[in-house]
Amino acid sequence: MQSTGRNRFSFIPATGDEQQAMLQKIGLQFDDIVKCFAGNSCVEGGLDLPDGLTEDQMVDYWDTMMSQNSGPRKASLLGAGAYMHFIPAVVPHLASLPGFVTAYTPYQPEISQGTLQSLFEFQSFMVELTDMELANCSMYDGASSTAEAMLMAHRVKKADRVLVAATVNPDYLATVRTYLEPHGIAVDVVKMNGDGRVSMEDLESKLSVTACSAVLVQSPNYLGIIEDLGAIGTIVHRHDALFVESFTEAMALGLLKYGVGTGADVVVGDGQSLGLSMSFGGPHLGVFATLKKYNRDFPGRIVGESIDTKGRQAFVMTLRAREQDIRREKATSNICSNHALNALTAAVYLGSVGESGFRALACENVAKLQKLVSGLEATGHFTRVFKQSPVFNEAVLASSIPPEDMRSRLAGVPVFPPLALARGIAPEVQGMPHTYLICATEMLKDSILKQVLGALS
Amino acid sequence: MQSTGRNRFSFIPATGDEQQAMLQKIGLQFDDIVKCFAGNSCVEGGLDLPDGLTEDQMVDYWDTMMSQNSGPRKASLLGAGAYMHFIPAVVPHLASLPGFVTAYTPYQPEISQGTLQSLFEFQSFMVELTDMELANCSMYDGASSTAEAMLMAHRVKKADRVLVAATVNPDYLATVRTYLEPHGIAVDVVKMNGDGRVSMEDLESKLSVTACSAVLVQSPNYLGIIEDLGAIGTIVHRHDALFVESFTEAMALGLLKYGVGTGADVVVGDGQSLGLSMSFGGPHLGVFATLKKYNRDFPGRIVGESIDTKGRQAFVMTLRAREQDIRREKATSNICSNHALNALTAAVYLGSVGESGFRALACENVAKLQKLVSGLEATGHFTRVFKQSPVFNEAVLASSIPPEDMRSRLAGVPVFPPLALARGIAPEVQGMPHTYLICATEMLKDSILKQVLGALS
Amino acid sequence: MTLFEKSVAGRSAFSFGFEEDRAVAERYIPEFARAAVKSLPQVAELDLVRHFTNLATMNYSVDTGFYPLGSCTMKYNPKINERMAADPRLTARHPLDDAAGNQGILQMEFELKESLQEITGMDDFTLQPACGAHGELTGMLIIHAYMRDHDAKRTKVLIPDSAHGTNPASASMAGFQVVTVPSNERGGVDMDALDKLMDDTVAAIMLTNPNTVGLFEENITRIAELVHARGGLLYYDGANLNALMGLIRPGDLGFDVVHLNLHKTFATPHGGGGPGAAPVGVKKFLADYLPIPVVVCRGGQYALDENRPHTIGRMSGFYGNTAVLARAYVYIKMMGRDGLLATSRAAVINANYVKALLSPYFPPAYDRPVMHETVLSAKGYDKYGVTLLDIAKRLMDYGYHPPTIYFPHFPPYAEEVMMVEPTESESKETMDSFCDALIKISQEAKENPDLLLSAPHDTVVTRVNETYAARHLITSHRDKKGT
Amino acid sequence: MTLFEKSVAGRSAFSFGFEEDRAVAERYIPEFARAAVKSLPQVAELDLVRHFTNLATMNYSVDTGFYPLGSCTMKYNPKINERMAADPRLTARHPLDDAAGNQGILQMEFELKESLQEITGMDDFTLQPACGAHGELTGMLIIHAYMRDHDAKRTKVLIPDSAHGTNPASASMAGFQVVTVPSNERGGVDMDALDKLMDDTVAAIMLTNPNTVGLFEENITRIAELVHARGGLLYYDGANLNALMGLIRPGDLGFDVVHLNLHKTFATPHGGGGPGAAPVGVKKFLADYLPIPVVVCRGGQYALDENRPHTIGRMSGFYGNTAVLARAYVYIKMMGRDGLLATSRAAVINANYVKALLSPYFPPAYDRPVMHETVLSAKGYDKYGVTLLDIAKRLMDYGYHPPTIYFPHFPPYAEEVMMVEPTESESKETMDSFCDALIKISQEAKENPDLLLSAPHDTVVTRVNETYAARHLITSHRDKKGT
Repeated sequence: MQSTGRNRFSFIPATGDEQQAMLQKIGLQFDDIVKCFAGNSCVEGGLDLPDGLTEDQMVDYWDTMMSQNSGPRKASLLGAGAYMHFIPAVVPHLASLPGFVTAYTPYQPEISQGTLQSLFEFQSFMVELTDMELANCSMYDGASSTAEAMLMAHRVKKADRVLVAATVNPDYLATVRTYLEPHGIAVDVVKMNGDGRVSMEDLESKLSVTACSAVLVQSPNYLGIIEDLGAIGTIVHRHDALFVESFTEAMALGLLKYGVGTGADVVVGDGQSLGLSMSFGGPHLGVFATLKKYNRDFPGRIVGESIDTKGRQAFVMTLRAREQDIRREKATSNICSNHALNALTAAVYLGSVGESGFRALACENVAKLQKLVSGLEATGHFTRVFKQSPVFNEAVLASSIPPEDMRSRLAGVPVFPPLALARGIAPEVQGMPHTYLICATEMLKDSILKQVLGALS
Repeated sequence: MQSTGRNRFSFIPATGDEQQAMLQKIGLQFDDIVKCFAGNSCVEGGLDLPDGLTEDQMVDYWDTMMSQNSGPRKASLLGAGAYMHFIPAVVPHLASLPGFVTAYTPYQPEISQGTLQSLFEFQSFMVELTDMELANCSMYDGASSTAEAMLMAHRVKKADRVLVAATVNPDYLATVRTYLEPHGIAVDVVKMNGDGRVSMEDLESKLSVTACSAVLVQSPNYLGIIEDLGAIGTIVHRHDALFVESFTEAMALGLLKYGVGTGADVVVGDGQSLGLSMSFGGPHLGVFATLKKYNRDFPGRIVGESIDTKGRQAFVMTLRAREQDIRREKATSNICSNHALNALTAAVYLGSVGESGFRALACENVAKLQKLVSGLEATGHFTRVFKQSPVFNEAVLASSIPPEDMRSRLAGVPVFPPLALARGIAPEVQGMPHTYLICATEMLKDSILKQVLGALS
Repeated sequence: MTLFEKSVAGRSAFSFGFEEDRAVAERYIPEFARAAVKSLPQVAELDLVRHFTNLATMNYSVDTGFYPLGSCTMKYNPKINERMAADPRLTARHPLDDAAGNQGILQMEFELKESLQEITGMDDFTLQPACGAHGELTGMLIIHAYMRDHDAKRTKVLIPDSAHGTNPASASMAGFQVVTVPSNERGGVDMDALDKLMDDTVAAIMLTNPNTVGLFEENITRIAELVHARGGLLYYDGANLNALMGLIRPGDLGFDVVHLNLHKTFATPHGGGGPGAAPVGVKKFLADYLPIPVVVCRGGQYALDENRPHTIGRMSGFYGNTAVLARAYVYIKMMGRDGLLATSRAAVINANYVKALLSPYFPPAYDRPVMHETVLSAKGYDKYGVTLLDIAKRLMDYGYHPPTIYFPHFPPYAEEVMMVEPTESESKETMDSFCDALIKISQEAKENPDLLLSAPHDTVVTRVNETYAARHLITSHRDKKGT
Repeated sequence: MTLFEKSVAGRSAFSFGFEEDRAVAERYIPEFARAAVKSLPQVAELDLVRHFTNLATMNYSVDTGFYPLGSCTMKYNPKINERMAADPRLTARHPLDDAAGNQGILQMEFELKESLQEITGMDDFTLQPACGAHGELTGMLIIHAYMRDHDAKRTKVLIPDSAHGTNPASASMAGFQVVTVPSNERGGVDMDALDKLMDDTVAAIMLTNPNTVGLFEENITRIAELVHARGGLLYYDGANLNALMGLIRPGDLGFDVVHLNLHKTFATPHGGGGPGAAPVGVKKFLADYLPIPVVVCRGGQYALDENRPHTIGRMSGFYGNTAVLARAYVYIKMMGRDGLLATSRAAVINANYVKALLSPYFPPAYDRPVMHETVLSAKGYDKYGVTLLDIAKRLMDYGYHPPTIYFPHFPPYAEEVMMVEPTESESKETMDSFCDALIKISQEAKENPDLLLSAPHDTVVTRVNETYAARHLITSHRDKKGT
């Protein structure tokens, strides 16, 4: 069983001679070792895979493949859970330092202070932005951390029923259903009002039927609309459920109220907007923040400040007794690896834009959307649905332009076209049968906006 | 004089309050400090420059500007001193580590061992590849290090005349002239033979007239042809001049003889091919290697191995007494900063491709050129000039295709078109009035070669 | 000092071409705007750069040293993978854009799926799970959904006592009741116990193979037959696949569901704890249950198939960690058929070599050849007053990351064992030096135990007080300020 | 251990899709092929990565700490500059390709040239010189050529004794005889001496302003008048331009030639000793002498002009360090008019602040406000048996790079002076901590001088033996092997 792979020598230092020497020390031939385990079950004739490519061949292959994607985009009218924002050069520079990228989970704090401190700082940023008391050091993404929040609520409240606002991102709702289904927890949907926000009446009435562990509301919701979290929180707490606030657009944390002030028990969401590229949907960043009273219940890892034997400041993973490697099937979650490097990236991003920059960005996103909406309405082909409801950087517009046309008209403009909503999500506006969820961020510079409006006039 | 520049806050940490506090400690206002020096000569109305761009604006501006360049090229038929080779990903990764990039010249060895050791390793690579005894830790580029070699020869030999082969890259020759002119050193050109190599007869005869400090020969020469360095060296030494061997294509070091075995006193050249991008001509890498007997005469810096107070291996700049900061106008050169980061890059590159890889690359370059030349000759529009002379990865071809046609025919092929040579550099071949210096490297994959030949058939 | 403590009001590391437009919030978001977030740090760009650059140097990492972490497979992360994954044609793509605009990415994902199928012998794959535990949950949910449709009384999952903690946690999270199967005296599954436990309430058994002591499950064929014969399914935890590529395929051994840790076997970086990626493979009869969407190829066009009525649903917002998948894809393409085999071969030789060097000082529990990792005991050192933890901490002074310690938890490994996995990436010299260090430490334990008890000495901090952290529970800057 | 010593035959960190084709050499290069280079190191990719990653961490760098290096201007190197300069639309361009295909790069160079003209008040610029000394040589060659054409007897160049060593070396390399001008008691040029020396054999005077003690040349207007009146030219060494941007322009002061160190004032990284870039600016009457090619814009098209009959020729193979120029270009574009002024303002305030803090312990030679750097004396410490070198080495233990020491060389600075330049990049806290460290060391000098004499203690190596290096002269692996 002699290997001849061309690349083995790049990634495998041992030469044939060295392997012989090692086998001699071991006192066995390799085939003998394998036979001990595998008997005769070795893969017949080897794997049916092509020969390895050398690096230069790989670059060519990759280049040919990736050139099948459409060209570069300077802005995106498409949001719905993934957002195109500007990423300062310093962010990927620092987040790609080998000391961060190639490190392991910081189980050994003496040689992992870099990761530990940066995660502590990430937690600090999340506590400030969500206005909660305790943030873990990341989950996978917004949808799965939302699902974990519902599971946590169930652990705390035990009631086999949860409510989810109809205005929650449908993929988040689907993920919640997947996570809750095997536990027999019923997921009831709270209706949407005519203004594109969750119905308080339906919420009140559904909460009154039987006990619920949690109520999940998203803001800005799937339609881009800001929900009245404070008012909802009051209702939820009256019925002794946990209030789970979710977000898909972390940029909104700079401008909107979440957390303690709106009665949240958990704030969860996706942190991709904080310096991470969209990367076709992943890896993103799950944010999970809660109250200290749930510090035995929340999922995921958390870093705490401590001291070393010389009394110096030192960071270490803490509250570990909740976790799978200690509690096994009784753990608060099975989560092990999280998205530490992305949490670090978010910390660098927030450190970079800073207090005033983050606020200014949030405002700019609001302003850019308003500019886009006015511009589109002025073409006569668009009209805003849910006109009275406040929005952040996404809004629903009805349009006379069908999706195929939308795509072809925008073909020459370097933007991702907006999301065409399925029938029924938003009410039809007379004469404009198509509805779109349209997003604008700070990337939509005036020059591109002009091109967009030109193409859609 | 209050500044309001938008970007000052990113790169200048001091806030207005802090500057006030500092000025208070100093005991002066800023304008008072300025008046001390500048009197009233401050720039009236400020500089006539635009307002600063923010990073996102800068990216847009840059992108618009750079899109004015023509599209990406996968290979280059253009060489003549800059060569397109494959750069393994590990090379820029390591060479861009902040510890290397943002470090200063290693005057303080205790905190500069990274730079010092990598330069020592670069010197070691150069000694091996040039087959010389002593290599400095880099010069600017091939042309200027060649010029410095001629100046060194003049310091050693004192004769106010040097010979340069007509086959040397004309830009190198021009640089040599620039450097030697103020010293009144005559630069005589040794004729080219009909085979595209320097004429031994003319060399012998010119050496016999009056004393010369140096003879400069390049191999592969400007026409891509390998000169018989050994035979030339014998002649040069008979006339007591220093023999300076130069190269533009460092890849040739893997396959051709240089250095002690061919009688060289100095081997100089450009190391761009060793893992550096062409970057529109700079920064490249000047290589300078010589014999130990010239260790008081050579220009540039050199790192030596030493020990620290505990007897541990440590590296330090040595032979410093030759340098400008100590000897001032009597220094061997004015060189101060060199191209240390590019020397490091070359060391990483050579460490990456390794002994067998570097040799294989050199062979592949030879083979690729031969394949290209045969292919072009087969079209009937090209014929090799200097057919009998051995070449490395460049050759002169006569062609019936004029330069404008050449460019337009190759417009759809992702290669840089070859260099059209000026009339007179190579003899005209009947019926084919145009001559080209054509290059092929390992980047000219068969698929691209096919496109090239298709376009030129 | 944290970044928050370095803040000075008025500084900024970044400027945009606009300032905060206060009127915006007042005009468009009259009642929902929060007050300014006054407590974010304000630092200049250089301060930010120094802060994180210095933090990075405080980490041990693969690029600076050897991680002999059993079960974690800390192999080299090729730099070309990073270059490819940073391609803006991937990073700047929106996941909801038309499939027509994403053919390159989808092709990459489809080819990756096909490669993983071939490597594991499975019939179909989802690339969606974000890391190993997420993969386990996905796999167990698939089994849960399948059993719901076919044999709803099967509500238990059998898990060996040697398993990683995520196995029972994932099974539990997927709604199963966990039943532990003891190991036998050779480190494998106790067949008698299995025979007793495997009844018609058991949905599946979760196995890691080679198991967490680096031993191949000798009775795997018998286990598969027994579990299948009694109506159960076999789940394969791919944590240790690094030992098997080109040698054995879990699919051929009878496993019905597998998850793979791309950040272990397929060389994607760990990032200090993620992001990883853990595709889940299934046999054909389970393919309908895979989470949506699934990458498919129809008539030469790649697409994301969401129309799968039996699907367990979605495991996350989009389609998985594409940028991580890309790295693994490049790795597999570059290794090829022979390279993957050479990898497992080298991983196995290296582990047995380390075992051979260290056995005289740290005896293995079973004297059998191991696969890609070896479990060694430090039990005898208690007589010098030192524990395995002390030995592990002392290794840091020699420049090494400690091996995995105090795991697995089951007898005879319950105490004082370390699990060493060199991986194929490490050279003989590195392994020799590492073993030398451990042997020296074993001497130090006898001659100067205090050196171990107070270790590490040469690190940026000495041993960190975990009790202090738990008692004070300072987990954010806000806690520090006490506000 | 060097990479050469880590070599193991048969290893490789990279593979190409071809092997060495021995027949090639035999067929095409029968007699010129060398034997294989058997002594290059052979290492696996991980070995290579660890080797250089660990070397990188052994360096002090701007990204990890403060460099108070007088005259070197070690300011922050913005990361956006690196991103732009790595654009393949720049890095992958061949210099000899048609100008039509390089309009973007040429536009960048042209705009950079225009900005530098405005910042310095000069009329034209070459971007070709590769670093400061190369710029000086270029400038002096221009003056040499001009004088050859206009007044050939002028063969001398006046240089103050305070000048950086490159000045005389460059003048000498350009064929001039160097005459030193002494400084006066206020740190400026001694006007009487100048008056005596400035005769009709003098081609030019080279000045650094602010000079190398951080002082503005008070008599600059008088110097310019005197030199010009007697037929000489003024050369401006731009090493210290960081103090002047938006405040004073060398062109307005009467300088005829200037060179700028882009790696100082314009924030391009030093790279451990280059590559830098040093454009040279001239007044109109010297523009014809600039080296070829010169970037020009004609009818909206950018081009490289080579047709300049009076040119001094070429200074290098191509057109200069384009990728370095790109970084400086981005920096200037982002700073803009107000940002550049703010930069010099902050640089000057910072230097005077450090001077104010340190003066009680390390007195400045002249008690005048300084510009961007300050020269301080450590003369008094010899009574404790410590030298400035010891103080400088001890600073390393506090985490700082030492300032420039034992420079400049002229009285009253001839001995025991350090030159501190904080630059505008450093925060007040950093300067405060640095000064605290120096003050503590000044205490240590009195109380525990041995601590300084044996410093540094906390570095990867202690003081390095320079004599040993010079005596053994091991400058390559080949020397080590003794072959």
